[in-house]
Amino acid sequence: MSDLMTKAVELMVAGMGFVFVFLIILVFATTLMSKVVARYAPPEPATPARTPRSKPPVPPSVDPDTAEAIKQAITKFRARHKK
Amino acid sequence: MSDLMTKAVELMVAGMGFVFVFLIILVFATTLMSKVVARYAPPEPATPARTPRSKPPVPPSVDPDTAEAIKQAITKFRARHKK
Amino acid sequence: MSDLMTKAVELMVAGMGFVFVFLIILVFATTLMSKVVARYAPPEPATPARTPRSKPPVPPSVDPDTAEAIKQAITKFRARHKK
Amino acid sequence: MEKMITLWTGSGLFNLSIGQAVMIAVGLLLLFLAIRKGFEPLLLIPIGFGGILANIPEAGLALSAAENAIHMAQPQVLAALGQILHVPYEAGQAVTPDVMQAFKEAYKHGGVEMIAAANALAVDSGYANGMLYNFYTVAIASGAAPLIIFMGVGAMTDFGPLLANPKTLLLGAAAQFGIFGTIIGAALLDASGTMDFTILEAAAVGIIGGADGPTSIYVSSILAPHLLGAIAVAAYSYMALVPMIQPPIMRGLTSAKERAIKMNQLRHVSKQEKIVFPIVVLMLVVLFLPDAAPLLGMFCFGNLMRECGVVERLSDTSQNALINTVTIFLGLSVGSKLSADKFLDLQTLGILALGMAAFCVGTACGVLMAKLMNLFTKEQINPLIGSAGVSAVPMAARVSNKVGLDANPHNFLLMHAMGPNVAGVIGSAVAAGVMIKLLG
Amino acid sequence: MEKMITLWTGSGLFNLSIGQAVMIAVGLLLLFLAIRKGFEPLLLIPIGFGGILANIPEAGLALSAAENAIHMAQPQVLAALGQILHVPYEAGQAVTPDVMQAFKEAYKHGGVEMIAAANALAVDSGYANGMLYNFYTVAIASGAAPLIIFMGVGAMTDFGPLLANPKTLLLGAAAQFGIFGTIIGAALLDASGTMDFTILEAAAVGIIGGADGPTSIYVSSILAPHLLGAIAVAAYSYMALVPMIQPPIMRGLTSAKERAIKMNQLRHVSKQEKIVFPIVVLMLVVLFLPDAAPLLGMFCFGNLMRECGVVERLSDTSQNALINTVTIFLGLSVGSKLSADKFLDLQTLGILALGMAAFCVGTACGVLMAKLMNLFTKEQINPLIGSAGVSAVPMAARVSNKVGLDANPHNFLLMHAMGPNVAGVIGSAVAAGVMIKLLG
Amino acid sequence: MEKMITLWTGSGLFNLSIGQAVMIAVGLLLLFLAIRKGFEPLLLIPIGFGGILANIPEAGLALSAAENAIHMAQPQVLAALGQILHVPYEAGQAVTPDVMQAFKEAYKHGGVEMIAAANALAVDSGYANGMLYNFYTVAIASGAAPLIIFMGVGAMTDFGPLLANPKTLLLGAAAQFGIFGTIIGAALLDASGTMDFTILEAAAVGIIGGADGPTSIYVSSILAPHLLGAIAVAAYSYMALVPMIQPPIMRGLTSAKERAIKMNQLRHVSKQEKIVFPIVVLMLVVLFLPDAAPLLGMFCFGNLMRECGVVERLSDTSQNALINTVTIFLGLSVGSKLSADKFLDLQTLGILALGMAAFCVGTACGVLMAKLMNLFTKEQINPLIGSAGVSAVPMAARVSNKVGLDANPHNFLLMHAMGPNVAGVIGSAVAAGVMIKLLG
Ligand code: NA
Ligand code: NA
Ligand code: NA
Repeated sequence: MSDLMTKAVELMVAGMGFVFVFLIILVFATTLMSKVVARYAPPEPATPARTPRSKPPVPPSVDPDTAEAIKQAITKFRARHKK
Repeated sequence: MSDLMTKAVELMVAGMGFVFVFLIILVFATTLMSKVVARYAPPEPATPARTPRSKPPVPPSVDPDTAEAIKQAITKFRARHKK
Repeated sequence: MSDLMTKAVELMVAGMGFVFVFLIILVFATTLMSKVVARYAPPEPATPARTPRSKPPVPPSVDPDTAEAIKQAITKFRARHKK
Repeated sequence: MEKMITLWTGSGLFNLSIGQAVMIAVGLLLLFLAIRKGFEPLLLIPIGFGGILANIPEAGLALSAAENAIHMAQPQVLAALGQILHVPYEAGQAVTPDVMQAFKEAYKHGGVEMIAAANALAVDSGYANGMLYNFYTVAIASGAAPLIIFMGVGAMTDFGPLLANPKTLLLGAAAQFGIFGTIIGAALLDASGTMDFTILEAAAVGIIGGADGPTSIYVSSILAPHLLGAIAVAAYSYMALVPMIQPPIMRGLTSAKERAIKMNQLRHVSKQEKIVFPIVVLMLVVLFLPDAAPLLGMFCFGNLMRECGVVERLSDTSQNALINTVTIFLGLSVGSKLSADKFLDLQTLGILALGMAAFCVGTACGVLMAKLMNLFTKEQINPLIGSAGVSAVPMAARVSNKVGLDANPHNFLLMHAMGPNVAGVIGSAVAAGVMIKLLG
Repeated sequence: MEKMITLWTGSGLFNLSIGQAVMIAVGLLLLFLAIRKGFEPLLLIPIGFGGILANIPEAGLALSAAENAIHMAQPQVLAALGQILHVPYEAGQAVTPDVMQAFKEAYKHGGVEMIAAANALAVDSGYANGMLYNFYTVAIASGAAPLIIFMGVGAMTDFGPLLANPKTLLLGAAAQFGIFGTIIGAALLDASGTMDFTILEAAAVGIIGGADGPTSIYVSSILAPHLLGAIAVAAYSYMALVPMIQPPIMRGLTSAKERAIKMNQLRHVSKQEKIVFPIVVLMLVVLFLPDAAPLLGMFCFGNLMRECGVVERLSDTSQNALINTVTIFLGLSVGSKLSADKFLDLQTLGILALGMAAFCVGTACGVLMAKLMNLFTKEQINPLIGSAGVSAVPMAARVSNKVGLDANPHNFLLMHAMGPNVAGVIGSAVAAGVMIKLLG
Repeated sequence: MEKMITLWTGSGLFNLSIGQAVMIAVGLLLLFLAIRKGFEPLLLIPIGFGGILANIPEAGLALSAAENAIHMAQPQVLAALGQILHVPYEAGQAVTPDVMQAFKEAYKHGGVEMIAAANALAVDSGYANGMLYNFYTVAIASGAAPLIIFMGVGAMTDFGPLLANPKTLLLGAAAQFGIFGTIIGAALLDASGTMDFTILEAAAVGIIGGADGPTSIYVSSILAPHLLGAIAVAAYSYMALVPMIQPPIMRGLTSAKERAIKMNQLRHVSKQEKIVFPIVVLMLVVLFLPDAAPLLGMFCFGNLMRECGVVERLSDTSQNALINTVTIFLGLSVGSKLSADKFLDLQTLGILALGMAAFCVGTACGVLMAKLMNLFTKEQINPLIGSAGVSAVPMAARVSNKVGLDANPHNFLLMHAMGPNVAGVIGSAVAAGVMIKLLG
């Protein structure tokens, strides 16, 4: 077996071995973490203090322009469709 | 004629000459390209596959908030203008 | 008194002295500036020429989509609430 | 007139070599594939364009100042460079191809201080670094660009489906067989005498099987920078071809019944789990694989910014302006490695063939792993989601979904496949860390 | 098998020192405080995460190539480094802790050219700069990141309230006593023999009292880079604690009647005044304090872009994409200074204690200055706005408002407090300039 | 007290030279023109502000560490610098203006390694590079900033009108006469003995006639960096003055009848043509003018990103966050070249005069070329669109439209003028390439 082949096989064994070990540990760690969080953490995450520099949330409701537009549209509509 | 003047004139001749040659070739190349495209390309460009990471297109129609706003506005309007 | 203490006191005297001198001058300069501006500047600042590359201002009025939405909403509404 | 001759003898038409013409055609092909076929355009457009720029004759955009000076071969400058690079050359001597080759080799193998001295001399003689060379130095040689992109990818990644079903991590592990199987493949090619690979080159080629662009670029920039161009092009091209490469393999390895397996709906994953998960991954990196720290560290950092909910503005920027900016320069820099003398080589063919094999092996191993897991657990996994373990997010998960729908039109596998899909990203970053540890 | 041993002996678990474990815990604590308690998350998340990354054993992310080479201690490389750094060491010799210490000291005190040569050798020997080391070099050692953030802060600052009532600048001046008082405090600690400080270190610690993150980082990167980690962490932590630190002091120094003082509504400030103001500040810097030019220059530049109204797109970018990008790298870079050997030191405790004292002194002096001013002017100032002079924009102004509302529910002090609040930014930049001038 | 004296002797007021005061006034003037008169504010605000910062006495923001060390003139440091720069000076010797001058000259003409050694010594002696010097090095000396801006301009450019009428490219060619005519003008000034120009300086001044900011900065940074400040200021100022400079020339060279010529509506240009066009331009660069590759390559790259439709996010970023960020630093860096000793020179007056001439000549040649073309083609061109060939996008096209409307209120020339307008950008990049090829 060529030198490169030896190295390649060694690398594969070590590599795949390690990848599996790492991800198997991660499976257990994640499962454990989820259980711990489910037990100890508050059921609904406390909304963290919003930092002053972060963007404000989207305004919740109809903006004035739209409202105005609707008013105008309705006025016009009534005017046109008046009996 | 000073040395600088000689150089300047040479530079002008070479420079303007080259600029014109380049842009005249570009005129022909562009004209040719337009003809080739017109002949061989599909009449309507095939919309290229949208990449997953690019932003979604603007939603085409009335958004729910606006619709809701309109409904409310009309309800209010009816209420106020009821005989 | 230790050498460091001497240096620290000197630094404090020089530093606080300078900070106060600088900000007191700034108080006077600012007050003067405000007066000069109030006297010589045009009462309403001339809107500077908008540069071509800057974003266009928000369109002033109802956008066509909204208008269309309103028309449709009203049509539907009339249709549904028709006697 | 003399000036016109200067312009003509300095023009591309006068100097264009066959290799450059071919590479420009390759660049145009990449642009075509990206624009008309939708092949990973975010990367392949900058790469293809950069490749064309790198092959403009006489422009030297991908060369350092010293390389440009060597190319121009002014006798005085060459003589001075010869002193620095220990190449025996005197100003009067003819500049034969052998001499040029000697200079190029000496420069390529020079130490940091020798290179710096050669470049200083070249700058003093009026030469300058090419634009793409500068981009490459800042973006890739420093290691920064792939890491920043990985941070952005982390900020775009939702680990919810993985957290709902952590054992799908194993599918992401199995698919990494594509990486290491490819290294064996390279060794076979080498043993067969077809072409030569060192173990470093083999490992760099193998990472194509990770199906992850930034990881491929990061690893090959460390292990085999001269192959970076071909490796990056292969990685992104095959990622774009995932919808064609994977389905036959997936169908070949599964029965119709297996493909129709319905999976339970995923459980709800809480906000806190999502916040803690990147920290758990980071802690495992701390404990077990420090060499994966740059890649996985930045990935977890991006993901934490996304999930923690208190730094939206940082998360937004790393998902948009920052990743876009870095992508542009990363792509152009990769393109700078598509010069004819580096790309038009038998090795490139080997890289393309091995890269394809890597994708196939990874896909197969993911599917087989899923079947293996089904032997041991009661809750059955649809083996089609195994193929998503190669990563190629989110393309591979969509492929799983589509093939699944063909078998059972009411079976939506997309969310189930997202688990192994993001697991594949972690898996190949771990594999990258192992390779850098053992070979770097 | 040999490879598995390499992986194991190179793992974090095998190499983790107590100090590193403690620092990783500190990093996790910072993340917790930022995410759950809302402590300045924009900075403390990158800093905390960077701190963890910097302490991953064997990863060497915060070390230069030469430092990594010294840490790995290959005899041949050490011997060659010894030649460059003038450390007597031969390849055969045992690598005792003393030898390691000698190398580290020699590197730390080396000149620019010696450091460059050591790094060139290390790179030639296969070592590389750590990721965080590169970030630190580009972002902080160059001085660029704090200045760019300061430009963005300028573009976010509205000087309207200050212009409406310029004499509140004096409150911003008084609060700087926190800076210089802390220097005295450090000198006292030094005189008491508890811990040692040089005047440079004392000044760098004092700047925490400026309650301004970028200023603190900029000053400590010039005067005492080895303390930068502790100083930045202290500065941002205490800024987050302003709502807890300040109110007792404010209440202790004022009577209920004083706290209820109502202030006249602020006059309208014209657009032109706002445009001219940053230029006025700049002119005073030109005339009186060139050493404050980088900080105040960039600050005024940002503010001019904001107010002039003709470069919105530049102003937008400096308030968003640019400041966010720089914040990420600044934070990670600061985190790179949280390595165990630099942070786990008695001095850090001193820095934390002095930093707290600095905030208290600054708050007190601001309040007392307001009371002093009331002795001389007819138009009374509510002394609660004096505490806002420490800066910590806009947190301190909000605290003034809140404490004011407690005393008089109809008294809104927010806009009045914004004047001293932004004055405090100018004040600490001036103080920074004085310290750099006299000590730098 | 001693400290107060240090502060006073280090203050601007104590050290302000006449030249610096004048240059600060120039900076303020640029800010005024940008803010109140709308003169290209995106560039002139950063340039003007950078100019003021560069002239703050003793701050040394535009100087390297070594230049700062020379300015401070500590005898020990000077003596050590003298060794490196081969200036005969011993520590005891008096520091006369002649000695200072000798040091400055030696530094200016030093090679790369000598400069690096001098800076290393200066840093070891406690000096640092000024902020603006660092910005200049990264943004302009590397060539990166103008190229990135050009990429963004490409991403903002619509070649539709040009593709609809390709022969308007000739108008963009003719207008480049402004560039080369100006070089003759500089030679005339030189021959007259009024002021001295080298051919490199003359070419750099001529590029002002290209009416294209990034091209001007790129070319002058290569051919005559010491004139960059004056050239950039002239280029942007005259671009802002296009609505005043051009109309009289346009009216003078055309009859009322010519100005009223109505042009046919432009044909529809397909998406594919727009995608292929930047590639066509690139291919011509490849074949004929490699030296224009950096400028036109980046320009075409930006335009391809815009038109290809599959990388909107990259195109967006290059048109917004990226170009804005680079504009800020480019502007400040250009400002760093507005130091008194470089700007307050007879040459600057010459540059301003020649730049104005260049615009006039370019405008005239564009108009005359259109008239010439009308002699040969049946489809008449309104000669007013010829003036748009100078580029100054989109200002010049608007001027064509406006002057056209004066002659015929129903004649909208805007879209017709956009063709020569963008052709002028290509034309001056080609001219830049020729000059760099023949002189660089
Ligand atoms: Na993968
Ligand atoms: Na402050
Ligand atoms: Na032009």
